[in-house]
Amino acid sequence: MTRTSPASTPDAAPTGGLAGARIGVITFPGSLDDRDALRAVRLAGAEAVPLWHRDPDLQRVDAVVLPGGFSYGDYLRAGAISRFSPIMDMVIEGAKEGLPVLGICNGFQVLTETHLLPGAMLRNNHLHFICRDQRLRVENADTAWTNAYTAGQEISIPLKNIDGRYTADERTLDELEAEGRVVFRYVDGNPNGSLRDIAGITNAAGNVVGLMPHPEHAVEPLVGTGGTDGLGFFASILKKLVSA
Amino acid sequence: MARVVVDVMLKPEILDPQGQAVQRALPRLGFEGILDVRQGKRFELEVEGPVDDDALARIHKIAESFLANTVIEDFVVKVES
Amino acid sequence: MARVVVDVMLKPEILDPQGQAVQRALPRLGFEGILDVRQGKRFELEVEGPVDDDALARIHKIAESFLANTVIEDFVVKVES
Amino acid sequence: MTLDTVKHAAETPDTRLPWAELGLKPDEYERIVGILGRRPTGAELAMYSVMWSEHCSYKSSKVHLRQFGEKAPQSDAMLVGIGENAGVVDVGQGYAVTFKVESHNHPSYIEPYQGAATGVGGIVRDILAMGARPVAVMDPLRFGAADHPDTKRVLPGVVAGIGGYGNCLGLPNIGGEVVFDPCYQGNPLVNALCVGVMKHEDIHLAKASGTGNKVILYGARTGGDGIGGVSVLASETFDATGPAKRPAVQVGDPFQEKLLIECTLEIFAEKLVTGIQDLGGAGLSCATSELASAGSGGMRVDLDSVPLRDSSLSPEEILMSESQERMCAIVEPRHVDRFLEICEKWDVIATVIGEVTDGDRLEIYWHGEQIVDVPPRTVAHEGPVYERPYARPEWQDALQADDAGRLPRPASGAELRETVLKLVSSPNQASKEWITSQYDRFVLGNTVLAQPEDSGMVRIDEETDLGVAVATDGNGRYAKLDPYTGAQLALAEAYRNVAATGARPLAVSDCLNFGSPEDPAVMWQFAEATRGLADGCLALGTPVTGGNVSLYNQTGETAIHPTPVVAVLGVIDDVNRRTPIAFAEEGQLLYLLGDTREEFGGSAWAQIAHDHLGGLPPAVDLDREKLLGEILIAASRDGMIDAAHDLSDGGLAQALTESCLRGGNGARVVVPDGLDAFTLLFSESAGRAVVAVPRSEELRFTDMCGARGLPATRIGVVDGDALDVQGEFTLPLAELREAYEGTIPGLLR
Ligand SMILES: Nc1ncnc2c1ncn2[C@@H]1O[C@H](COP(=O)(O)OP(=O)(O)O)[C@@H](O)[C@H]1O
Ligand SMILES: [Mg+2]
Repeated sequence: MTRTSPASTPDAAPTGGLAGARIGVITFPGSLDDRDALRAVRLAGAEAVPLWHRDPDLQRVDAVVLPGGFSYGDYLRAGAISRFSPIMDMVIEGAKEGLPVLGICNGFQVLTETHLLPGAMLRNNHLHFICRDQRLRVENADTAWTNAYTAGQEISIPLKNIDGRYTADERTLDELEAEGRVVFRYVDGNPNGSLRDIAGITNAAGNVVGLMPHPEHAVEPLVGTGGTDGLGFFASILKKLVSA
Repeated sequence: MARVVVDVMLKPEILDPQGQAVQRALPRLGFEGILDVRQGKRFELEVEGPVDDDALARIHKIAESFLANTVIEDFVVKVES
Repeated sequence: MARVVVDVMLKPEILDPQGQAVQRALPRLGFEGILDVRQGKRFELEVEGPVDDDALARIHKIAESFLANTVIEDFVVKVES
Repeated sequence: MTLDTVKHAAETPDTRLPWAELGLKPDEYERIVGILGRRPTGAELAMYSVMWSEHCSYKSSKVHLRQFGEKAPQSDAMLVGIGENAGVVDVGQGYAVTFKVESHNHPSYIEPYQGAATGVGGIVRDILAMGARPVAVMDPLRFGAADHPDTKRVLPGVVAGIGGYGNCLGLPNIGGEVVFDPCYQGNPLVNALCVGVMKHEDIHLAKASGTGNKVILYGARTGGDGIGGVSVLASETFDATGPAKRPAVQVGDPFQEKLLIECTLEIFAEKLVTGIQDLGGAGLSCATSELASAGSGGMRVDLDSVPLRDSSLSPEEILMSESQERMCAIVEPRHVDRFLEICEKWDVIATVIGEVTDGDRLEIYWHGEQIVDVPPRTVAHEGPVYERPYARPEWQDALQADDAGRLPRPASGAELRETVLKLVSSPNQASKEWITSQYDRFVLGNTVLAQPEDSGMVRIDEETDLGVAVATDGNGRYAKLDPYTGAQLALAEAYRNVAATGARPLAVSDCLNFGSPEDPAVMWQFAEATRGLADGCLALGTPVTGGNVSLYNQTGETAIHPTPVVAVLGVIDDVNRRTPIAFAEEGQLLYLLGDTREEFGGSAWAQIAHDHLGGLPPAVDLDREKLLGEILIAASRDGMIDAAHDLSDGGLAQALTESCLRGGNGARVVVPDGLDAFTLLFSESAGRAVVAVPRSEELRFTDMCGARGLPATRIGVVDGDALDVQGEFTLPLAELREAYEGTIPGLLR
């Protein structure tokens, strides 16, 4: 039997990328925004490679996106079960060696559960799921996933989650701030009680980035909120990969 | 001040998707020999004054009318020593 | 077959909006005198075979690496009689 | 206890069975004995009782629902009609769309979260069973008075349940309704709609054919969920505890359903399935009997092989269990291995539980003994049909005579201003953002329009930008005044909402929520509403493709308002051409399309200002609706308008408020000759919309309206940051926004 990709629809089939960059999107059971992430990668001009959580290898991709959704239903804790998927061992290993990894929403939650990123995600302080267009400030435009933005730039992309409250102890928070590892901050109101308005962070090396809002939902003028502020994520990684 | 604990669990006949998800994950993590997992809620209440029969009766009421959804959940009230 | 319980609670310094929501609602429902409420999780594990030190050590491992996220949560393992 | 086998039943004709407790009437039981030529076994009785319940058999409504077929307009779009899990409509480019709305009213009152959640789960499986990928959901909801304490229990639970299930499933929520009225106090209405998309060749049907083909049950294990639920649901002895000790409540597992969807679509893609049916109400009883009944042969099922969550279940209970997230497929033997392999990939449990036989009986075995031996049609399709007596209630005349035109009206500009604020801050008219922001509307990346637009719209082809739009509407107040007209008004409004976004209306689904069919007055409402809807669909050329009936929505003698909820689906060739409601460009001209008459019966104004319900609802002119639709669609296609908003409850005042706030721009309005400000702002005449026309398009647009005979009245311009009705009042947008957006959070916080 050949491996059947989870999104076995034509739109998810690998397509040749302009830059020859291959960007993988991992589907866990219960991933929801995997097709959207694949689409965003394609729109940015890279080759989109669907990866399945049980895959034995990463198929030589140059970067990995952990998409949004409710992997394993978010039962137990968001991201807690998928972090033990076979493919995550390779992602963790690769990330430590510099493989660019972007965790969006549930993907961010998986990254904190693996401790590739510090802290943890808790239930929103108002206890509700919240879906809205969210303004963010890009605090760090030097990471693999944000170099197409400028520091201080404000962007709008959709936010949608129930477990989005970023938490870490004071020492960790201070460290993140001091090292410039807070990548995104909520502006115009904190939507969930995240400490220090943190919406996204990076590891020390800048190759692993996680954030709660969804850049992959802001890549076409027609759908979603109608903005394209999310395209910069995918432009950033392409720039990074091409210049590498 | 004393602590009273209310444990709320889904009734045995009710589907517990969360517990099932945990149980199914365990063998993958290398843990065998866990036959069943149920996941419920634990409430820790700090009570003002003595935890006498009257207080316990009130907490029972709270548990029954509010902390537990007795359509699908059972609960137990315990005084923590 | 024996039952082992793992209680998982948010660390005291972490904000617990679920517990707070419960606490805030209580006076409205006519219940006074509850000073604080924390909400956590309770796992009931049915264990195959005897619950000896070895089994408990394994369950401790499960709790530490999986059932609780020790960045934000504490846990306690108890054998239910 | 000895097993009640078929053999045993034949030998013990005098054993008394609890048929009455299971909701069967004496003559219904006699019919079962007649069909079988002996008394039924316990398992057979379980199947018949649940399948012959109102909920499954439509025994009270069937004679009326027939009109939807008999009066169906000629439509080339219809690929699969009423009778299947959901109707299927051709939307061009080889695509087909299926959609359906269903109720989960009673369960949502008992357990709001799980009731609503499993309502979403159930309708999604219906759509999946047709061969389609579910692409969106909607949720028309009705609750008791907004400030009633029980609404604070039911509403947050229902909303959390719909969100909890739909969000986790990854389906965008693209619209719905939230209505408050004391008449729904003990009977909230939780309707759920799902839309699915497939290629024509992927359409699947629920039938078991091909002797030797395997019956595969897959998905969740079977537990004691909702046993008796179905008969309890629809029976007159509605009781929260249910008949047995088993829970009447089903708990949903959206994660399991997500796996079921992906797994099933992969199975479809490899063409491994001959027939398929979801398990919903009546569980295996329904799935096996319907599959066998629609097929060519019989079916043999071995109940021992059903994977159980609770090993103490009896065979009757296994047959009646309503455990969620299960499907049943008919698979050729050569495909079974591959089928199971795909299930294994998705961690979905799948088990062969039987096979298609060359007989004509449905036979079910337990521990090797035969416990069911029935002609499947008699269970699934030949249940009792009632011609329930109906009569126009004697209070109807008095109600209609109580004309809303006599109510005192606001006299000054200041009073008009106050009335607008009061209107838009009333729970029914206020922003539903607090609710809809708890739903993911972006997932799947194809949402073109969602709340608060006139209809939800999703792109279904990324290459060609083909899309579909859906709107649901219903107005119980109108239907109470006149059920025939009320149903047509619901249809007209949904049709108009779809057209307002630029999509061409194609087909209809409906959920008919009524009181007890045993009350002749309720039955008359039902008969009138179905007649109105069928006539309306014929006139508009949009066939009913399927729907759902929910009866016994009443507490004691008091029924809910008759509430037909109508969903209209439309197609748009290029979603880039969609028309939003927002007034986005200052300087654009506002035109009111249609005729505004003094029509206040059942209006939001009458309710809010006077707590009044009486008179006649607005008149319906379906030819006019059609014309208005054509104009709106043409204007969208040819880029003549930048915004459109249909007028319905709350009239122009409400529509202007929504369009201004959405676009962040004010409007300067001039009361046209021949109309007074009050009527202009608050009348609820049907067949109307307000549009924003770029100045460069004005001539072209008015020429088109003139040529086609649609009244188009220039009423003002998009301008400033206030709603300014010249000579009457000015309402700053900030004040308007506070009124419009503050109410629901305030009530539910
Ligand atoms: N329960 C709900 N779920 C999702 N969307 C909703 C819900 N209730 C209302 N909406 C959306 O809010 C908007 C306004 O609702 P409504 O005033 O009922 O619209 P209309 O009068 O045009 O039918 C619409 O876009 C509708 O789809
Ligand atoms: Mg509308």
